[in-house]
Amino acid sequence: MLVFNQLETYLYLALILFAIGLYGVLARRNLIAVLISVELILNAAMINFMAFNRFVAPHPAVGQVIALFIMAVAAAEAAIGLSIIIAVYRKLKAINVEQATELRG
Amino acid sequence: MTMLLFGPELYFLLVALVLFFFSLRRTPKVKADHTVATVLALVGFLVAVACIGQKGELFFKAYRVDLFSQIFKAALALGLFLVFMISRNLAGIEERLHAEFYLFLTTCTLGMMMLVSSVELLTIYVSLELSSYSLYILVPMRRGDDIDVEAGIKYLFIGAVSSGFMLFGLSYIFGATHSTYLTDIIPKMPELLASPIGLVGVLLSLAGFFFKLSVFPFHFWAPDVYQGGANQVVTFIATASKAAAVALVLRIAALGAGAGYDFAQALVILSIISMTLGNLVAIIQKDFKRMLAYSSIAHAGYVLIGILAFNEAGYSSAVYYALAYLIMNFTVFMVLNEVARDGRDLKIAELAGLYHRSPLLSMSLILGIFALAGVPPSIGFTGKLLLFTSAMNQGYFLLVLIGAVNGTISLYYYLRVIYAAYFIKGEGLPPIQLSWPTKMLNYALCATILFFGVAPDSIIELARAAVRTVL
Amino acid sequence: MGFNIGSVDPLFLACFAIVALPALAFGTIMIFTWRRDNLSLGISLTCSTIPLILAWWLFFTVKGATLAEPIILQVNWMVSDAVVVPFGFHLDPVSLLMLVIVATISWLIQIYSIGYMEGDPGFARYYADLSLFGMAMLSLVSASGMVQLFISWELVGLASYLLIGFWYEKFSASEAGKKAFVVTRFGDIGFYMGLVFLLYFMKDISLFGLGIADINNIGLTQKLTEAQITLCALLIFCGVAGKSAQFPIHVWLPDAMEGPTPVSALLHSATMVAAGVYLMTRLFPFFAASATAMAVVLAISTITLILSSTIGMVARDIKQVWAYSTISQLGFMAMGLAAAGLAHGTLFAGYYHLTTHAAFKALLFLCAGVFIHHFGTNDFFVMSKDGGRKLMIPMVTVTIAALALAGIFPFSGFFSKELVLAQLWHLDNKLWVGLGLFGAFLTAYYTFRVIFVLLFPRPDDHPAWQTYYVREEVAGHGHGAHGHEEEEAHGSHGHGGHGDHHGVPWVMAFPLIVLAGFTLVLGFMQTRIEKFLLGESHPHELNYLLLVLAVGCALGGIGMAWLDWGRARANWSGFLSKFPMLENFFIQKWYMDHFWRWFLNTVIYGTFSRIFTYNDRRVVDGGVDAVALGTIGSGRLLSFIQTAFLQLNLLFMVLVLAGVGIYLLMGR
Amino acid sequence: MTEHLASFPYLSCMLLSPVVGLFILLFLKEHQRLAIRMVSLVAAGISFGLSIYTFVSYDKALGGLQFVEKYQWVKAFGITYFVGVEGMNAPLLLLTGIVIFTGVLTMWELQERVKEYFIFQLALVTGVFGVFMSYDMFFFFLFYEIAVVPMYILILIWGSTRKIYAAMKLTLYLMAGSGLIIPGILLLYSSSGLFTFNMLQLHAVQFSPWVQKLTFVLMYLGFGVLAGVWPFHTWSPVGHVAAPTAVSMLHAGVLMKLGSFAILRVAMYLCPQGFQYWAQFMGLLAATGIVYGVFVGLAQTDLKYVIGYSSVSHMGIVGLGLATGTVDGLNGAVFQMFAHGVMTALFFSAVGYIYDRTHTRDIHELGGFSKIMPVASAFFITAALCGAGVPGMASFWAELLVLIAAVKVFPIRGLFAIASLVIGALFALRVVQNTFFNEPNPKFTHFEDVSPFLGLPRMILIGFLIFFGLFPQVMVSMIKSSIVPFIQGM
Repeated sequence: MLVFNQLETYLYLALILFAIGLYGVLARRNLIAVLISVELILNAAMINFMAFNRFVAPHPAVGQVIALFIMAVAAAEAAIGLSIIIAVYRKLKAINVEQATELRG
Repeated sequence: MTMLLFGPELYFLLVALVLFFFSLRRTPKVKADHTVATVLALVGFLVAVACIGQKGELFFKAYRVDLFSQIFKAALALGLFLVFMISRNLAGIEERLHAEFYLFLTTCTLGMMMLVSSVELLTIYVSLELSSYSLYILVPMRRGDDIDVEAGIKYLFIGAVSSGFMLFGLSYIFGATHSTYLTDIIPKMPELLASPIGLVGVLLSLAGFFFKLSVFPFHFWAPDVYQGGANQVVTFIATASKAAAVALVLRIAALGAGAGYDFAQALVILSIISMTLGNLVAIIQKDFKRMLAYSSIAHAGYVLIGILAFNEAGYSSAVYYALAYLIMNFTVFMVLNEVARDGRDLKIAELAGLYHRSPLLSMSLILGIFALAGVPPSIGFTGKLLLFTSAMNQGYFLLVLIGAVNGTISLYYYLRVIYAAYFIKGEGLPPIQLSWPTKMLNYALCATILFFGVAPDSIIELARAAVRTVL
Repeated sequence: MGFNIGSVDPLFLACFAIVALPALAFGTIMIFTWRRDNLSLGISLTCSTIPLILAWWLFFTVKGATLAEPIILQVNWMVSDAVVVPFGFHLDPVSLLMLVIVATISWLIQIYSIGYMEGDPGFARYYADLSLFGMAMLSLVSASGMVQLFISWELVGLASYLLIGFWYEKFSASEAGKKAFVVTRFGDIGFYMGLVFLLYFMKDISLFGLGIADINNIGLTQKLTEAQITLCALLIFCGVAGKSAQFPIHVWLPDAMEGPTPVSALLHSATMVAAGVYLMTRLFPFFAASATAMAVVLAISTITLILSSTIGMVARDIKQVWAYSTISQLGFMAMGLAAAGLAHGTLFAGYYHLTTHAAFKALLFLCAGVFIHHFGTNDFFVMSKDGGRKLMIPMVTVTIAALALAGIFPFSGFFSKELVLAQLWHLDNKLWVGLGLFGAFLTAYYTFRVIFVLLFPRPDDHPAWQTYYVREEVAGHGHGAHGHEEEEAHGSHGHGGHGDHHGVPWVMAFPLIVLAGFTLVLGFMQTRIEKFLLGESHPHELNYLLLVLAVGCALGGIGMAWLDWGRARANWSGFLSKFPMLENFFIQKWYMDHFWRWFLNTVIYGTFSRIFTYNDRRVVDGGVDAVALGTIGSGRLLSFIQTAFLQLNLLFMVLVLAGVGIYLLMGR
Repeated sequence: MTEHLASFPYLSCMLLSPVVGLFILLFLKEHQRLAIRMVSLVAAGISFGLSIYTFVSYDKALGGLQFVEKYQWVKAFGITYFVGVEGMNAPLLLLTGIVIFTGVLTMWELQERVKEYFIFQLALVTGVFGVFMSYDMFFFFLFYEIAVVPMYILILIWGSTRKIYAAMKLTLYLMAGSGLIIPGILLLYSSSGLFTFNMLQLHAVQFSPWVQKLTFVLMYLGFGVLAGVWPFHTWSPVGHVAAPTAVSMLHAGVLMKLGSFAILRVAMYLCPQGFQYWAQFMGLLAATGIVYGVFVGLAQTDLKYVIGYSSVSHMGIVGLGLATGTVDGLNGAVFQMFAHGVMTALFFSAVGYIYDRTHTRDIHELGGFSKIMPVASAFFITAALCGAGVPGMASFWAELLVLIAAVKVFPIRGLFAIASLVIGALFALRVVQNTFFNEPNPKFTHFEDVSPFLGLPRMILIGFLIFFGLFPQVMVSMIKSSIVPFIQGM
């Protein structure tokens, strides 16, 4: 049980999550998938905050508050992202990244 | 009573509400919206100027109101007002969306105003996102072909990823320093940077700020967004949001103040690459806005030079340059908007015959371009020289040398603009009629560019006073 | 140079007036009166008469000015740190005499030109140029410092440029003008370098601004080493050679005959070309200080003498003949001076020859001018056919002058030549005197070739004309044709002379008579002049052998000329036709012109200019353009970073960030 | 250096009268040709008059800086508005006055975009005056760039042959130069530790040798581009050819002097050791330029190209004079700046007159002009003779001084320089002969000669050339009065 009671575990967890998110962002061609991967990155950050708050931070609430804020912001981001993706779909009839390759140089 | 410190923000919140109600109307009243929005923005500018002297702290010290922040707030309000002024014919955006255009610009301004005052990580994050999201929405609003959504999507994702990085970084900083207040963090900087985790944290969190400033390698959005976005929106991004970004980076760069040689070197390299890359690529651009995008990347590099000095002179010159950049860049964009009445993308060649179509505009263009190119007697020249001076005082000889050479390179594409405007004959193009406010605006801008270029003392003193509060 | 007139002594004022008045005339005519012929003429004449009077006045009144202690009046013209340039006058017998000569002859020429140039479109400009020349020459003669002398020297060159190219519509004229200016400039640069070297060698130049006296002192007091003096002397001699048309840069003088004949008489025989020799006289002690230099000068002048007299033997343009004889006589003077320098003699011989030569050579040219003006041709064969000898005054005077030139007693040339030959005789190496005598022989020959042809015209069916027309092809590209062009150039009046064969206007006749008078008198003035120049005259013992030899050569030359050209059965072929190759060589003027033409076209234009131009276009400028193109290209290259593909951009961003991170982590 | 404050702001008036004229022009209408010309003429005239006044009433005996005006400008960065006159820059101010005044007269016949033309020209002149009179490096550089940049538009709109290429090349080249100058200036500024741009105060500082060497070479190259130092000269012939007459006058006449003056005023004055270190190099480039210019000019067929390359050669003489670092050399250099300025202005105005009529500058096409327009050709010939170094003209004295000084310091290069004078003569006479002598080209015989009014500016120029040719002492003593302390300070 000790494993769950130390900071490093959570940091590694967050790091892994971050890595997964990053991989998703770079690898997935589907815009929604990319959006989700971004959310993963945010979640990784959230875990960090919680972990630090739990183990090292003097003030108990800070991390949680931040986490809540991040959730809200992430939700807003998701909303905006989806709306834009829909717009993309309307115009390009696809939600693939390859579709959006007009602007270059 | 303390809420008065929050005056400008409150005011713009109010404006946002009003505009929100406008946006609910079934049948859009374009002219009315524009007039009201402009007037409100003007008033907002006045309010911000009125509050310039305020000092104080709000929200448990998470929010600091000082000269620095107030100056930038005034600048931002000014930027908003100017953008509204040139939004008279918003051909780039459908009528029914005009109200929302004003609304989101206002919210964006609000966000940035909060940004320049916030001294606490979470506050910074939230206000940053507030400003960014409004822009994310504004970019794809453009009417017409598909590039706008493409630009929007790229903007969104690059922005989202870098803000994700920033957040992740901030989490490490929080972990390493156990605090979210810059005031607590800054003293701990040295040992923070000594620890790998802190270093990674700072680095990652810089991503978010550099993204705003479009410093290499976070510049990828700029060209596409500039080209894809509606002209007025891009104008706002290119002026107000850049100023805010500079303010933000100034606040944060204080973090780097304690940093060691390597950290500064890293920044030096980034700044050199930014300006060189921006200038070189701008040379081959055909689209006017895209060219300006690359020039903005280069200018981000210049501003970084000032920030690198990590001292009062450097910061004050950076502030001076940010304000100057707002003015001169806006001048150019205003001309662009006037020439591209129908809201299309303007090729540089399409400036042809501008001299015959409207001498006044061509004069403004020439001044704006020369200011961007750093040719005297203009704010651009003075600002650049001050930046170089402060950097040289810190012994960055090579940096200054490269910066100066870059100035020459940049002149090439700036001169191409003037060449198009003054020399190519525009066959049969009608003269451009200007409304009297626009004329006034032209004169005002030219006067500003020249006057503060020759007599910069007042601005500089102001900037020094401001940065003293930051350091 | 602020000084108030009151404080200056009258002598200075007089000299200043001599120099300033012609300058004044030049300025006035050029700026104001260049459209008004007679007014300009008046101004110019006034401004040359007053200097004439003043010059004579000085000549008789100035006492106590000797070669050793000249009178030097000068003010500072320009004072920089180490370079000090005085403006002033160096009065000693040499300069006083030369002042008189120059003033007189140029005055006579101005008179003569009234008739000669009458009705020419550029009349006023002509007189302006003459005044400019007068000013320059007078200040050259009386200059107190080398820099001032050099300036006047250049101005003289300028004036001759303007006057030679006076009929500038004529290509050959403007070409000749250019040639004269550039070739003399070529020598002048040597002169310039010589001066600069002098300054360079004596470190304490701040002491003096290259005064004439100072330089001569260098010669006497061994301030510099022998080698240094030699170098400077030779460089300065380049200038002398340029002005006095010494080998190998004599080529400009024959072409200079493109100018109006009075000009040829004034500049290119009597005064300007003599300036070179004058300079040698001026700096005689300095030159004499270096035996080596003197030897070189002697050699060069001898070559010049022979070369030009041989060419003179085959030329058929009367002005050409006199031009080459001028060159040869200049060579002769230089020989005299050089020999004197080597044998520690005095400058008298050469200078005396200069004086006499000035008179009779001007006379020769003015007579030629009368003929040309009258018959509208330069070819003296044609002249004789048209009845040249019917013009009494010129015919008589030209004969007198010719006798003088040939060195026949009692004409002035005889005495001066004797002296020069005597100087040469004193040398250990008798080769020089031999060559001198040979030169005398040739001189007599070609001079009397002209005279006899003029005196004894042939009927048109005479066999002589065959050889004449045969020669036409060979000498075709000589200067046979110029006379006609000159006619066309100042068209209207020339042919007016035809019909009546006695009409020589008095303005043209008067100078002839005056000069003829000088030619006769000057010879007997020898001792007076020597006394005036050197302070004392040592009656040098008559060297009978030399005397006989000299007269013999002269008479031999005349006799030869009689056989070839004079006697009734002479077929005008000349003894040279026995050696066709040699003759052709002379007709081609020893190929000197060809050489210089080749040098200019191939070396200057063809090589240096081409190479430099190519380098400028391709290498230097090309390099600049290459940099610009490179910049643009790199921009195009870098623009590929901005791919249209979102995730590639993100990847790039992440990688850079990672890179920076690693750099920082490693850095610690 | 002693400073004597001005009783009346002469220099500021000299500087501001073009600016004021410029602003008046802004509010005139394009079609009010006469008014526009008069305004610019008056503006130029005032500056001209003041420049003469300062030249005449400068007290040589007193020496030092006179007519000084000094105002605190930017406290934070130690920038002061600091202008003054000494023997070194008085001639150049005079030169600028002459050239701008005659330049306005020369462009009197301009028909196209008159208003703008004079606006830009006045702007340019302001810059030139500013550079010559400022003693604060910030303003020095500010004015320097003001003087350089309007060229782009002036050439682009009113220029002729290959103007697009030429304008871009010229501007970029010169700006690249200033790209080197900025670091140089700032290096001095920062390493002085005084936080002042005031040259006199910086002069008092003993900079470390490497700073001096580095700064000097940066500034020498940077300013050298404008001074047409070989091998950075290629912009100048192209630019002169493309530029309209008065601009060529200003540019070859005055702007190139900015470069050499700046080398003297800033680089040599502030980094004497750096100068000592690079002097040989300077001398080498200068001598090469002298020889090179004449040879290349010999092969040109376009009148303006010929003049352009002669400028390269003559500016080489200036450079050589500077490189000697002796009083004579510097006197000669400054004198040559003045003489060459007037001479080239005369050249270009004469050529411009002919070109405006015939629309060709090819010396083979032209010919016999001294018959068609004697006065115009007289002007050109005078300039050509002056260029060939004929005595009696100002430039002869300058060359004399420089060459004598040069031979003393570097004999071989000096000799090459002297030898090139022959080619110089050949080169001038070749042009004169082809253009003005021989048979007139029938195409051009109908053109009328220079009218007295248009002749006036040329006469003024010739007048100055000959005046200083006859009375060099006036100029030399003036220059000397500041060169001597300058050398002692080095």
